[in-house]
Amino acid sequence: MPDDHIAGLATEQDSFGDVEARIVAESLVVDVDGFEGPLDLLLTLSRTQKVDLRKVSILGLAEQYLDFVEEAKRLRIELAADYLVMAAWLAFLKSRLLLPVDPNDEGPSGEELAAHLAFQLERLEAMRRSAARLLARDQLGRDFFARGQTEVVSRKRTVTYSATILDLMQAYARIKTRDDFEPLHMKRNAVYTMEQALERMKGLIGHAIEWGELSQYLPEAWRLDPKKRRSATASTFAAALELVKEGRLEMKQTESFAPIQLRKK
Amino acid sequence: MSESTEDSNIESLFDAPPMAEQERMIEAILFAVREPVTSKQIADRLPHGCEVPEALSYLRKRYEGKGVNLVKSGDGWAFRTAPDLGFLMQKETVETRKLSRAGVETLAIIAYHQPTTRAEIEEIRGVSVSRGTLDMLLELGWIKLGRRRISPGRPVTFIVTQEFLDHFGLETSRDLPGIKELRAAGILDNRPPPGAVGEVEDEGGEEGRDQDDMFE
Amino acid sequence: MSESTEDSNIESLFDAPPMAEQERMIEAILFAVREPVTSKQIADRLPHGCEVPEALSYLRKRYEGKGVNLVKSGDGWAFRTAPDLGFLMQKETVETRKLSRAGVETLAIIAYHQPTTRAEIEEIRGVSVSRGTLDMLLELGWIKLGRRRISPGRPVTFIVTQEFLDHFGLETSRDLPGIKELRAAGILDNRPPPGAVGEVEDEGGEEGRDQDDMFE
Repeated sequence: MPDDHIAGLATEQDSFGDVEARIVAESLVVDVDGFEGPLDLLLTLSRTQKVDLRKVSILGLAEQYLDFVEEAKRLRIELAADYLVMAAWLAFLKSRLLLPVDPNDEGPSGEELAAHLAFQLERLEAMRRSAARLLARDQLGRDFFARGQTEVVSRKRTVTYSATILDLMQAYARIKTRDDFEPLHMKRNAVYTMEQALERMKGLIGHAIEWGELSQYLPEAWRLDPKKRRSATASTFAAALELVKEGRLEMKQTESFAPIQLRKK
Repeated sequence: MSESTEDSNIESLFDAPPMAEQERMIEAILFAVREPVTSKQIADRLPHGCEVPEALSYLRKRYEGKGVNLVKSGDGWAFRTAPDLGFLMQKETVETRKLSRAGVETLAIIAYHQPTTRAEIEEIRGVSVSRGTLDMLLELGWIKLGRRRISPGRPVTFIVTQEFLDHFGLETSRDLPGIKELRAAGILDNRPPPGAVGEVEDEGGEEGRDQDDMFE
Repeated sequence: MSESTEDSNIESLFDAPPMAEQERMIEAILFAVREPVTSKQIADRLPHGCEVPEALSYLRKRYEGKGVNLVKSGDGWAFRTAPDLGFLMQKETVETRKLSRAGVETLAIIAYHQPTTRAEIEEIRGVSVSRGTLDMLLELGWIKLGRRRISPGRPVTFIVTQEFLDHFGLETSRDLPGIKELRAAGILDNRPPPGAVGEVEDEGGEEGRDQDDMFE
């Protein structure tokens, strides 16, 4: 019986007869197309009981659903997480319905849970029927019509500007999320480039006859804000290395994490 | 314009035109436009002192059973062709893209449960509202934002529009097919799942307590 | 098929509907079609055997002296509002233009952040706001001046108006959904540029049922 349901999921799985087809079928990862979520699947299963939705056996339904999930597992059909969550919940419901009531138990009874599920199914069904009835109504532009010609009587022209609530919300969202999609790049205004540092250092090293700390060479405006300070320190250090390479500067550090010192060579 | 019109304008400040004339005026106003016009909008255009509701009811009666009818949708009034004559207008039919099942169901849920939140729509359908569904319904002008729900998280609600009523030829949303029966049967009750005391919509708490903390 | 139905089918091929019905049909056609319609075009749409000229003359008589008249223009027939009521239609010629992007964005920021100053709008948009944009929104009646901000310089603030709320179908500006809600409802168009990662992860599962899902 569960095979019927599975077969309903994916047409590729019609021929379970020969082994090859079965292997192919089993290696397929099928999502549960055609069903709009676990509740929809439950509603479909409940129709197989061929009773009024109000008289549907929730216990029976839970079993049908669990069989379905078992069968899907056996066929290695990958079920979306919400189907598995529903399965776990139905297994719990089933145990609540079958086991004697524990008087110390605080949670809702199995019957209450079952009644709510029945209500949800009935409501979904009712909404489906209502949607169909709504669409079956006469519709503007299909069954009845508005005036084809609207009249321009007066020459007086007013200009109005149109914008919809959707335009408004999308515009706002666009502004507020603009930053989310910027490719990763640094905010330029917080970056002190090595070129800048090199330029500055070249002007300063002429006076660096004594050993002096690297931090003294940071530009005034880049000393307070930690972000700026970090950037300026890094580029000044890199610039200093560059000048050492060129033989114009000496650097030393007495021990790890001690201040870096430099002077003119 | 000529003097005579000015005179009659001045007169109209004091005396409303006779009922038959009011009826004619409303007829002309409603005929000239496609969209439903509210009684208030009509009254704003008519001379002072007109009895718009009364004139409308005469007009409606006059068009009863004719090829064109005066219909009410929401607050608005509009002339529409009689639905039984739709077959004559096939050339005028606008091909609208068919709404998907998700779209139609979402629309129905909003219409029957309004004002309703996205969480409630999801609870009823048992799946999350997919991207583009509400978007499309908003774009069609069939739904709009209602008041925020006064519950934790103050979630946004959705309601149907006058355009929706106009499109489906409904006078009010109380005229939705079967809504009385559904209400009587308790289907439209907001029944929280048992044991879910104090549990809130999933938008809850995250957002929107105040305009200020609504961002980010 | 039973004989009786066949009979009636055959009959209807030969018998035109009663005159009152023909009148109704023509009424509906003339109402719904965009341009004036000739008698021949009318006859082509009606069942075989209709007496179009006769029905038209009845219809014309019915509308005589009413707010709307049946008139002949060129070869075609059309409904026109009575010439003496033209003054009622003055507000009808409205040209609609789309609000510019700057306009929409500025309006959105005011709606979400009101009361807000020009400097704040500029900070959020990241570009300067031209005088013209604010002027236009003021002229449209969608924004107005709020209280001055109690801060250095006492800058002017802007807030949205009742007209704005009416136009956008909102009860209060607090009903506008926040960014998270927009995103959750799928209204927020946040397709990242190619190559960008993260951020959209949370919508991942739904992505597949995108927009397409709305239509069959």
